[in-house]
Amino acid sequence: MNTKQTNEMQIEFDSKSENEGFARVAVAAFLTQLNPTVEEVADVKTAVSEAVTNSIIHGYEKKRGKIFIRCIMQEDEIVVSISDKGKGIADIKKAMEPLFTTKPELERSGMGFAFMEAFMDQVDVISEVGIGTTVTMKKKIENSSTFRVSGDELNG
Amino acid sequence: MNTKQTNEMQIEFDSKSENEGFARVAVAAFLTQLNPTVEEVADVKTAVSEAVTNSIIHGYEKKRGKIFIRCIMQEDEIVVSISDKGKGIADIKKAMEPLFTTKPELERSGMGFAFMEAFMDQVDVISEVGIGTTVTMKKKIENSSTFRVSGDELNG
Amino acid sequence: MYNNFDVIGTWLVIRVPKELDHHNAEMIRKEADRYIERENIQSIIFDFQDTVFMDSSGIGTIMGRYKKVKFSGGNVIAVHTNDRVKRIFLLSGLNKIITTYDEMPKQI
Amino acid sequence: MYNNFDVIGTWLVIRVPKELDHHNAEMIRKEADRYIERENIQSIIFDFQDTVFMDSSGIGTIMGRYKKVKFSGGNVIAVHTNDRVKRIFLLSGLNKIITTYDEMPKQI
Ligand SMILES: Nc1ncnc2c1ncn2[C@@H]1O[C@H](COP(=O)(O)OP(=O)(O)O)[C@@H](O)[C@H]1O
Ligand SMILES: Nc1ncnc2c1ncn2[C@@H]1O[C@H](COP(=O)(O)OP(=O)(O)O)[C@@H](O)[C@H]1O
Repeated sequence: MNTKQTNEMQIEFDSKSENEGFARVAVAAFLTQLNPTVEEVADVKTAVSEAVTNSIIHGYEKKRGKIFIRCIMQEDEIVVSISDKGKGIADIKKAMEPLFTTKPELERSGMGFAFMEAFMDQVDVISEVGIGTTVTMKKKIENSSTFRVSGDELNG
Repeated sequence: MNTKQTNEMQIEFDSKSENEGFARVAVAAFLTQLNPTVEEVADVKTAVSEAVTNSIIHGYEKKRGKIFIRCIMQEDEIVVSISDKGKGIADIKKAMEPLFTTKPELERSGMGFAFMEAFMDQVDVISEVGIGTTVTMKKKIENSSTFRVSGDELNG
Repeated sequence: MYNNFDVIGTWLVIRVPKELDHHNAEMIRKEADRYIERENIQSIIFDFQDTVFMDSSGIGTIMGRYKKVKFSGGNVIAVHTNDRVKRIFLLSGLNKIITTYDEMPKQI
Repeated sequence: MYNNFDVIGTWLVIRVPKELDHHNAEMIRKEADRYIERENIQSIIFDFQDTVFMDSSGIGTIMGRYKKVKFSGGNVIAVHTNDRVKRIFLLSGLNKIITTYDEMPKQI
């Protein structure tokens, strides 16, 4: 393991919808060190937003709880884990099917996991009913970008 | 205590100078919920940057360690605590004097604490030699801003 | 309170905020449905001029409004969609039922 | 590698990055001193055109370069300083030794 090249952060925050924007901007701000393209930043932000929203809506069902994000960068790869201690998922395979949702009344599209998979290289879900859910996503950043996204320039 | 109006987050990250930008953007992204002016966002970012830089340079003296940020918003006030488990400060009063620095060879200006005090309403320092330092800063956000800073629009 | 709504004849124009996530989607849903109930709204324009972020929550919101006005023969279109928004429309299949326009169509 | 440096006669123009914090200040310091040693630099212009963030680390960097060229009779100025940068200059007392210009002075 090349420890010189790793960098790590963790965030913990309340499961309020107001924090969805905070969560994805924080991860994006951390990611900028890998010199990502605007497109790669948008991909990671979208995936983070999906997982955090799921923890709020499905994990805690709008009750107050804590959401945990862990981010590790090693070489040119970012690994983001998003966890909750919420209700958990009984059938993960089914949950990950596009268009499947248990909350159609909240106008969920059932595309959350599909988006995570479309925008990240790898998505793994660990969940236990009554204990909680952890979604771990990985993405290689090409690092050949001419449009470097700088420190706080996180639009898009 | 009005629990409806509080919101809380915590961050933990490696004491690398690359993370200074991440730290201040993360706090700024959290702060946007209070509807701050562009100026207020810049004030908080500067104060956070000063405290985080101090933990890296003075607390850990560039060795690897963890920096902790805790942010609480209650009503119209943000409270930010920045902690390290670094070398600590022997004489806090002296350390807080403008222009005082123990690292002139690193071109420190000795203005870090002066800036924190200028940009925030209140700054409290708790420190113990060999144990670490916690800087707690408070600021009321006026919430009468016409130029609302939105989600990821964190320039300046 | 998010109030970027405009009624032009029987059209409701919804100016989508900078970020269309779950948090903002809920506000838009409530406000839009109030307009649809109170005014004589037949069709809806989602204007993405200012939008730089959208996730799958936005799809639910657009689909939900589509179902509402479709029922009474109305239509939903999206204008000023940037590449990112178009990609989300494509990925979700939303582009099959909602036409996107780079510019506001002349007839409105 | 941060390479927005320009030599105009005996002036070194340093294009300050978007964010002048401790991390970037260290890069600028190293690179600037390499120029000062190798080229015949008398005076320095810090160009803040692109800069939206600056903290006290930037003050140390500017002061440090000031001391270097002052010794040999040189000068340091700052151009394109926005309100935020001006406020930092004022708070730190830097404005007493470094003149700031909204535009690049004609003679350069
Ligand atoms: N963190 C979570 N906790 C509990 N259930 C979850 C979680 N994330 C996803 N799910 C379940 O998986 C389903 C599919 O999720 P997703 O593809 O994101 O679609 P949507 O959020 O639109 O329902 C959800 O409807 C929910 O039943
Ligand atoms: N987190 C910390 N750990 C240990 N010492 C610190 C810490 N923060 C500040 N100090 C001490 O306080 C002094 C003054 O800090 P400051 O006003 O920020 O100026 P500067 O960082 O430019 O030295 C520092 O030089 C250092 O000796």
